[in-house]
Amino acid sequence: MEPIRIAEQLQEKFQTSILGIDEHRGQVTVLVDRDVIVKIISFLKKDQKMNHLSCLCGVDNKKRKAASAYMERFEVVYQLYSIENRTSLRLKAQIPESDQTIDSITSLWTGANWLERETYDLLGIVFNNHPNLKRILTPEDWEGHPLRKEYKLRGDTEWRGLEELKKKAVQLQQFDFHNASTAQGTSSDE
Amino acid sequence: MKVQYKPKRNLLETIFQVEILQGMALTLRKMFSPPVTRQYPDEKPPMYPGFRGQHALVRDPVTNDSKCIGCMRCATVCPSRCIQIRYHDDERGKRFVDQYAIDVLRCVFCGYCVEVCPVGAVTMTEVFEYANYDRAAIHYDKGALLENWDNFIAQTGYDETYVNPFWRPRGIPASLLPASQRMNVPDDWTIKGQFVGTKVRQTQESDGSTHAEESNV
Amino acid sequence: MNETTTLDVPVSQGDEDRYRLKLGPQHPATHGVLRVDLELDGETILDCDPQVGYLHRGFEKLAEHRTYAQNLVLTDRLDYIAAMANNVGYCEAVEQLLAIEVPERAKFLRVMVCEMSRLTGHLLWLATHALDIGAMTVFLYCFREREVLLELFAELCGARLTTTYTRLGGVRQDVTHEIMMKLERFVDAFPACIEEYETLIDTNRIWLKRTIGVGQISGEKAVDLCLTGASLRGSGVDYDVRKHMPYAAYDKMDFEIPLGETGDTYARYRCRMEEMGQSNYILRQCIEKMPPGPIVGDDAPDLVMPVKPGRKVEVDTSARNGLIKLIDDRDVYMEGDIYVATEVPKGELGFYFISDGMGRPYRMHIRSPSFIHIGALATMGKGVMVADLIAIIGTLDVVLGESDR
Amino acid sequence: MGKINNDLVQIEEGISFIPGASAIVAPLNKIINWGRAGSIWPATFGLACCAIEMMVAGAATNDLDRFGIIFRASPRQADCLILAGTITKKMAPVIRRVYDQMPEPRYVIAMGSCACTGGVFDTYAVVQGADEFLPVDVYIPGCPPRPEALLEGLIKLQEKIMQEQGRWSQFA
Amino acid sequence: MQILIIILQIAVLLAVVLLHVAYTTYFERKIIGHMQVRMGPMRVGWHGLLQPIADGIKSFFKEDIIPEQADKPLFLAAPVICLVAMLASLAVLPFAEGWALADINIGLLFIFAMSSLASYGIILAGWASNSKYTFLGGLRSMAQVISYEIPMGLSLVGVMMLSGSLNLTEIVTAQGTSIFSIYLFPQIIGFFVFFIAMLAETNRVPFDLPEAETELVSGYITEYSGMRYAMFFMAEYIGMMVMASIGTVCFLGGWNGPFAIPFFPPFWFILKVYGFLFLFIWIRATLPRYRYDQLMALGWKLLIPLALLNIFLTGLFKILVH
Repeated sequence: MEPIRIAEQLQEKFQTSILGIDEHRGQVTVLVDRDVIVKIISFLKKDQKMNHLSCLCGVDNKKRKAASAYMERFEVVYQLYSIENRTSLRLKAQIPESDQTIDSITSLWTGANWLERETYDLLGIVFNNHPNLKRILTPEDWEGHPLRKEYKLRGDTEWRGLEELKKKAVQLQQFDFHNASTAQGTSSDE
Repeated sequence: MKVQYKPKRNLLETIFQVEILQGMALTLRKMFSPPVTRQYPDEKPPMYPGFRGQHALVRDPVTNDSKCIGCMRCATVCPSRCIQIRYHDDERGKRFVDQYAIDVLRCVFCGYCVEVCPVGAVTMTEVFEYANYDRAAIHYDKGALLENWDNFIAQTGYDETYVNPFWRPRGIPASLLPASQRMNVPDDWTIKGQFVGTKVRQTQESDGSTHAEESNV
Repeated sequence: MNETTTLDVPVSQGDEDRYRLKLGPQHPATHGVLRVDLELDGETILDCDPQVGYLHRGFEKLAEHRTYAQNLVLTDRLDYIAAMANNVGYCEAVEQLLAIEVPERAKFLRVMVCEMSRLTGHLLWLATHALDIGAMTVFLYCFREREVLLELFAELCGARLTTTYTRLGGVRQDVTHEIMMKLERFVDAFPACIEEYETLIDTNRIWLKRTIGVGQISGEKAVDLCLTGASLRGSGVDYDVRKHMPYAAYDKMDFEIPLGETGDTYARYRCRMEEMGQSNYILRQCIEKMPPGPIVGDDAPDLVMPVKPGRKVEVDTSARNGLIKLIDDRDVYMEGDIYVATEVPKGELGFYFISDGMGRPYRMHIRSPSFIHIGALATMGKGVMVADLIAIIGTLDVVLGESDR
Repeated sequence: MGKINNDLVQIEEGISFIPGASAIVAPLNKIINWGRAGSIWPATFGLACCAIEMMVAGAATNDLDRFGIIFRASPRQADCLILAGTITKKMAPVIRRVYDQMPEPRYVIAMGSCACTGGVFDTYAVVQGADEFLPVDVYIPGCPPRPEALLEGLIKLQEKIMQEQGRWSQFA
Repeated sequence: MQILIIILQIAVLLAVVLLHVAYTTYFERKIIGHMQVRMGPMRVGWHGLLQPIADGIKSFFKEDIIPEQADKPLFLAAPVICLVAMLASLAVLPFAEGWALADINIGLLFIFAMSSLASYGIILAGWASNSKYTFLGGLRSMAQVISYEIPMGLSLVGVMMLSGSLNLTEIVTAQGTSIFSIYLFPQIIGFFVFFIAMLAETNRVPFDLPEAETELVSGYITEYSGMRYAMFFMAEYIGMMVMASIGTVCFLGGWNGPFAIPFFPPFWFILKVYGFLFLFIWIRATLPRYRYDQLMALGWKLLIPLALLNIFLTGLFKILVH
């Protein structure tokens, strides 16, 4: 079935929960309400055989020029693909800044577990009912969510672990074996 | 296409460990075949023109200085922002480059700077042996970069006609190139001399006609 | 097909026999900097918790601060074993986003380098996988062939690993006659090399014992874990992006997708070995079918200047690079988003772009197969032995640079 | 020493070898340095892209074994730490711990742009240069360096070891 | 005077064996290198001939780290136990007629005892280092050595039955009546079992689980550095030589050869041991590694029944002949 047909079918079935349908370069995007995201995706998975979750990621819309009326601070993008029918569909769920939560789809795909953890780590979007929502890419005591637009490229504050490490490195210098010629300054160690 | 699964082995092969003996025969055979090792410090690896190695500024034989015009294209395109250029314009609008420094330890050797240079001033040489004990020694300023060029020319025996494939990529019709990049290049760099698939060539020859794009050039 | 994913190993109750082992990040079998927290009872793994992020370099954040052309350089460092495939994947995505035409010859060249890098990737996989299981000679033999391909890359584009070969709208360098002659020689010799590896391990009883039935997953489970690439095809699911959504010149190539049945380590091993043969066959077709013509399209964008939409750029040939010729009425960087997948040696590499009309991607998300494969390790690693876990890490073919980004 | 020098096989300056007796005549310092330079065992420690080139350097074409270099999996038996790849902040404490586990004398080679300065990854997650927390002996530029460049760096390290004086204890 | 001569003999034997150990490592690297189409050591000395000496010097002057959490006395004792046990078993080996340091009646049993003792060193090393990798390595080693002692002992029972002695010299002399004056052909099953058990006893590929590099880092020697590591290393190689010597003595006819070599009687013995060592190295270059439970299964389910079958057949043979 054509992706656009599927989108129309979705609109018939879920009516108000579908906020809009968009087509760009042949790829169909459906804007959906975040409250019914699990229902919609399980419908797609069961009835439309969209059994492959290609991609799941979050977007911070803070600095984006508004292209759509339904632009909230964050959005989560699901890229689904049907291996049998060879069709793909993109879903987008908007998440307001005031309540940064969305339901987890780990019940549908075990593989979504890590993708959601990554989104939480980098953007701070909380997934409800997630079995193990911890930081994954950054250290556990990291501050801030790097992919948010207000986060600077070089980081806002230095990670505590690295500062401790630098202190430790200075302390541990006393245990090094010294090279006599280095002490005289003939070699350029460090 | 289904892949072949577990190979069958009969009892005799199992008892006499045939597949293990085959493997051992292979390793024994290899023991007496010549090794493929290149004895590095004595034997250098083959280098090809256009290898992205140590940076250099081309020394212009006329002015004995670099060709750089200070257009800042290389500094702009550099993904790791490792090129620093200082220049001043005189009252007539002519631009003088005072300093051209590359922090080589930050460089990612993508070759973009060489590629975008409109005058062929900066290049990457085939030299790759410049490890150092000192981090500051691998931060090249303009003098060091010019020196790198001299060393490179002296080492490899290229002369002024040296063409870097990054300045003048192969397979581009000369008509698309700006005047400064229409250098003299070997035949197989041009679109006429390019490699064409063996079957395609056969059909072309049997048709007796040259390809349309070729005749355009 | 076996439905269970874990082996049925009797586990003693009570905590006194259990202990925790942190495998990695500095461990010879973790292919870089993967850490796996294990809970062990003797040698049996009760709980397996992979930890990644030790190579997290802020890729996606950095991409938002660089132009499209500069981000191409970053993709080399993504899956550094097969950088060419990443280059191609990135360029295919950006070209679709910006609607840039690619000439025919460039498409063939892309297929060629893609398959060469698939060979390098699979050879490295075989080398490390065999080394993990203890066959050290296969490692050396694989690297012998891999070296030939890397030297060909060096001759083609000037670097062995981080190639930066493709450009938006084409590729950077044309092949020379010498490169194609060398490649042809390689293509002729390579089937014999595959036979050599197979002599050492393919029927070896120890290899069979270590791989058959290890890390077995059914097709449904593999789809549930979002696996792609040979890890999925080993379980019999026919999904290859090259066939499903052909990019570059793959629709003009004749090749088959090897499928396993049992979904164990041996099936995945066979799949990849067959894939090497198919890649070799595609390379031969590239040598035969390479069409003449330019390698860069007429409307390829400039490397340097990110051009804002609507702004017309004059074609000033004296100061501008010859590759650049912008068509005046085309708005260069449109708004919108796109997801484009390509098949890299590890699986499905997807790029999700959002462009907001600037010269930089507003958001670049990379769907990296390795990341998802390591996530599957948590499921596959339960109930097996430590030695099997090593084999499973090997068979999933992960590379941490791609996983952590 | 002058008289018997005729029978000796000169290996390097200051070190001689008595044929047939498998004995070596040399000043102690020289001979220790020679031994150390002749068998640098790096820890198997790959971080990122450069690790692949490091593996290539160990493989058949370049063969690090020619220099007496074999990779040891355990840092306790290693003499040299080759930092091959990007050092992220999460990884830095681990690297330091591996370094601390190595017995003296130990050496560090920073291979590639990322390990030397952070390279292109000037981001929140990457340490800008290994020398922020480790004493680096040799810097090898390149991204990644050719395997031969790694060999050249190791030869540079050997030269450095040969010039050392009495690196025997922490009180020297 | 007698004691002085014995001490001198011991010293000569140790020097020769340790030099052999050093150069076995060199030849191992060379042979494996060439099998892997590379070269092996080339640059330290002519064709890398001084490589083991450089390794030794470096190890000797390396810092000796004792982990803080380790059980210090045991940690220090473990490599010594390992090395001494292996060296002690050299005493009973007959290199030629009358060339054994101690030609005792229970030579074979003594060697078994000593090689089991060496495994104590491994277990202690694994325990005392207080690290999980070493502990796992120690455990694996313990299980492996215990399970493979049995098939090994059983495989040699056939030899004992044929020769009617445990004395190594007598075993060699007894072989003079056999086919080609070696026990290889009448004891072919025994040899097969012995060979596999020998690989397992010395922790060589495909049974190198205790120090499996890709699984347990370096197994039980993970925490050892410098000279203590070198001691384990030496013990391992001496173990290889001892096992090769037993194989030579029991199955290949010891010092007997097609023709006698004047002035140097151990010539054939040494040649056969070299052959065994080459086989060790050759197998290391070819085969992958077993899994731990498969190794156990192989030992208990295949080798022990085979060894028992061998004993039965040998007994049958003896009854039929006499």
